[in-house]
Amino acid sequence: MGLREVLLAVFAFGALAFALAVVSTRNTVYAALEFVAHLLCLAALYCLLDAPLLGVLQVMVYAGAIMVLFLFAVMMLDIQETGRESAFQGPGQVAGALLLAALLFALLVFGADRFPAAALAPAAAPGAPGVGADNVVRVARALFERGALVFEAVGVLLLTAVVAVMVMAKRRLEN
Amino acid sequence: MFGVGFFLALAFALFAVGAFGVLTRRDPLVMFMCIEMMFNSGNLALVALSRYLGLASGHALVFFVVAVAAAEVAVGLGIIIAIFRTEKDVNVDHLSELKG
Amino acid sequence: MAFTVTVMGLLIFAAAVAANFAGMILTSTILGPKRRNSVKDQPFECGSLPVGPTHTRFHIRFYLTAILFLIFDIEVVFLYPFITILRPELGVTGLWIMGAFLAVLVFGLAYEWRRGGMEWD
Amino acid sequence: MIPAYGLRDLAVLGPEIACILGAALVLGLDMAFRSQSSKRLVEAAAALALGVSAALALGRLAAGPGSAFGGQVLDGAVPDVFRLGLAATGLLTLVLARREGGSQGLLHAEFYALLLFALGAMELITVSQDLMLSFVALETFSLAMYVLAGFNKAWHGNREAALKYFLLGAFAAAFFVLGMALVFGALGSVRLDAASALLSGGKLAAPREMLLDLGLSLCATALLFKVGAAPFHLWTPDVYAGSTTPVAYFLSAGAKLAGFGALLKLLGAVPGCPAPFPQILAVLAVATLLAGNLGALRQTNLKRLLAYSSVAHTGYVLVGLLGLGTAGSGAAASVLAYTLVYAVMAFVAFGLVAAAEGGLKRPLLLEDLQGMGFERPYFSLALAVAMVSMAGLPPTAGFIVKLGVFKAALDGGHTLAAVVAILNSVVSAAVYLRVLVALYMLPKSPDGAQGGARLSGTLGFAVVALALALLALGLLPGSLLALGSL
Repeated sequence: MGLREVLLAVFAFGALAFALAVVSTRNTVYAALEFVAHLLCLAALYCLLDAPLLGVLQVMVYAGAIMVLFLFAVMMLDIQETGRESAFQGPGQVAGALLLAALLFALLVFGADRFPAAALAPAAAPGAPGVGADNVVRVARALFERGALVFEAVGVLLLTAVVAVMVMAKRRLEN
Repeated sequence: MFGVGFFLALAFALFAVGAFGVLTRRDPLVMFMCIEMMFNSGNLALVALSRYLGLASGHALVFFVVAVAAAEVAVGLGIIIAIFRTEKDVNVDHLSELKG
Repeated sequence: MAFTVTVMGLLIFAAAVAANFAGMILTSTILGPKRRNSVKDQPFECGSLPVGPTHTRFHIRFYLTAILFLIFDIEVVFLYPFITILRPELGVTGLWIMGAFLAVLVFGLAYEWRRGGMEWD
Repeated sequence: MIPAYGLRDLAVLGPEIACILGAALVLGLDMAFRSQSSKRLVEAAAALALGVSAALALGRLAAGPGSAFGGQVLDGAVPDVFRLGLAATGLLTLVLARREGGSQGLLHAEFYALLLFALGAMELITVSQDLMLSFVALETFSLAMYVLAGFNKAWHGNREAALKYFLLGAFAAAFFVLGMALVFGALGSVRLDAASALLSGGKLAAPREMLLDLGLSLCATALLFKVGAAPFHLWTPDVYAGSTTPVAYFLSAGAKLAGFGALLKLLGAVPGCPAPFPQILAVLAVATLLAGNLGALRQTNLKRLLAYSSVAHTGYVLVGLLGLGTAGSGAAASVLAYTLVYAVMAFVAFGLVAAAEGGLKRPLLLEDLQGMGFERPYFSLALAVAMVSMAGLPPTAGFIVKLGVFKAALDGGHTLAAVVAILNSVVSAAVYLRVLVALYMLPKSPDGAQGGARLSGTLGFAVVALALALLALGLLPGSLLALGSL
């Protein structure tokens, strides 16, 4: 087992462990911080999986900006009130959800189980550079040469989000 | 050991954990974090499959998904905050006026 | 092997940071005098008395600013891969693509500005 | 190198671009003239954009199928009729919103802009061949709809509805992301045309095909949420009851058109659906029918009744979807016809609710309708036509389209689902009969609504015209049947 495998194991374990921590922690602030740790583990995994650009993206956008918004939201709400005695639904619903989640996991694993290595031949020719080589340029090509239309659609989505946020925030001006 | 199957299984596990969280938690902020966790499991699957297939186009998909998730977070937290500012309580179970 | 070399620097750095961090805390606990009294147990805030609850609620204007930051954060993230292939491959068409995207976002900025999303009061 | 996209590509997306530019125009007008007088201007601009969008969709229909942006977008007769229907639904929503008067307050421009953004994205998803593009479109109209659902400031309950709707919607969107990842794993791209080419050629190894099926099913799950199929229907009654009437109409009709347009694209890419999928769909369809019709039976609040009825109608359309993949079943046409006719029926029903609840401080109840039958004959007749059509009885358009979906399911070999759907029709007749009984047979309730229920202006004209259209289409179903030849 080389260094890469050790790191993969550590971060994969970390991602799963912090995910479980988010789900089980009562306090919202702690949950948010554990979620940040989860995201950082994922960023490390991306780097180890030859996607350095996505690792940076994950830190910049997810851990950096999205989680800041989450923490703002936590700070704007009364955290003493939330997450005390009623952090979870009743035991019946928890058991049901556990069953559902296990079923979902089993279904997905069962569905994907048959397909590993032998059947799913890599699309790239053998010996071709992996996704890590020249990663930024290759991602940029996929983004702007074939994905130009989606890119513009994302622009419209962001504009919609700005208008939507203004509606939610400015409502109080009228009252 | 760390083939594409491992990462797919990890992604599915994270997806299931997130789904469990959405169904059991009451705090909308934590529920929303769990939803983001499910989004991220899709991204992880995309990255692992891209590496396996040797196609960087999967990375471009992750770019778009992250941008979409950012927009969704902005609006979603806006909704949660707007409710809080009038209700002073964001426990989904107290939102019972509409039940039935 | 190449991978180990690439990551080794990062690992050594991380180990050094951790050692430094642990060392500073450890030395101050070992060497520092420990005399507890009621004044010392109070939270310290640069000489001023702490007033009010620790969890003060933020105003929503912070949130509006943060949203703007998020939107333009996304934009910057897209700009970086864009410039790497602008000159050799995308050319003028690429400028049109990015121009349209930026026009949409700047329109959003203008809208938020005009609607008072950036007023501090 | 960037492929050479040109005006020809943009022309295929003309209806969408008209909506987006219209939204920008609305916001721009609002920024330029911030005053009460700009209100009419904004309304006119939104109507203009939707009119242009409808005209362009009609032009695309006449021009025949066209592929654009390297095959990411492919229109054809069915998507073009969906786009036309969406633009028309948008115009009808404007008519309803006009009736509501200044309930959008200072935010009227944002209301119209979000409506136009949503419609543009909805039209886009019906022509998209690229799952990533579909996902962005899906999220755009979802975000707009979450906020529209919370647009009613008079009654704070609707914000809770917006929160519920949002959390469940985001939950469903996560399924789409994972599904997309699996499709990418199977194909190396997320293009539906690539999927159908590989599947029909039989060139895909069985395990990869399984991965592809799993991925497409997850994507379909997310879309089923959007159309309010069971078990994702839980949000509908609360959200409809909490929203303003125009928004409730838009959520029910618009989301159905867009969701089923996208589902037709998605499932159309899978020739001869793999074994478990149609069975699962059949179970969902039956569950949706039962949930909708049994739920509607208990309701006294008219908007909640219409919400459950909307769920039930989703069930009927799903039954029609079962025939997909069987040649000659006309499944796609039956789905198209049903959703279009539903949009008309729902407009008549919601329009009359809007007319009746004018000035009412509480939700409109069934007992408010009591004794209205002979007092307000036109109002009651129009409502009666809508109810008969929703129950699927002749001589209305609802009857014709219901026959279409039953036939599609029977031809597809889903006899059991078709039989359950027909039995459900009988149950649903009881639901709508309650409304008719209240209108014509029960005496006026002492604390019923007073003075409302006047049909006047644009809304009155549109409601009466469309109610007549429902009758006309039921008696002369030629144009509905013509959809089958598209």
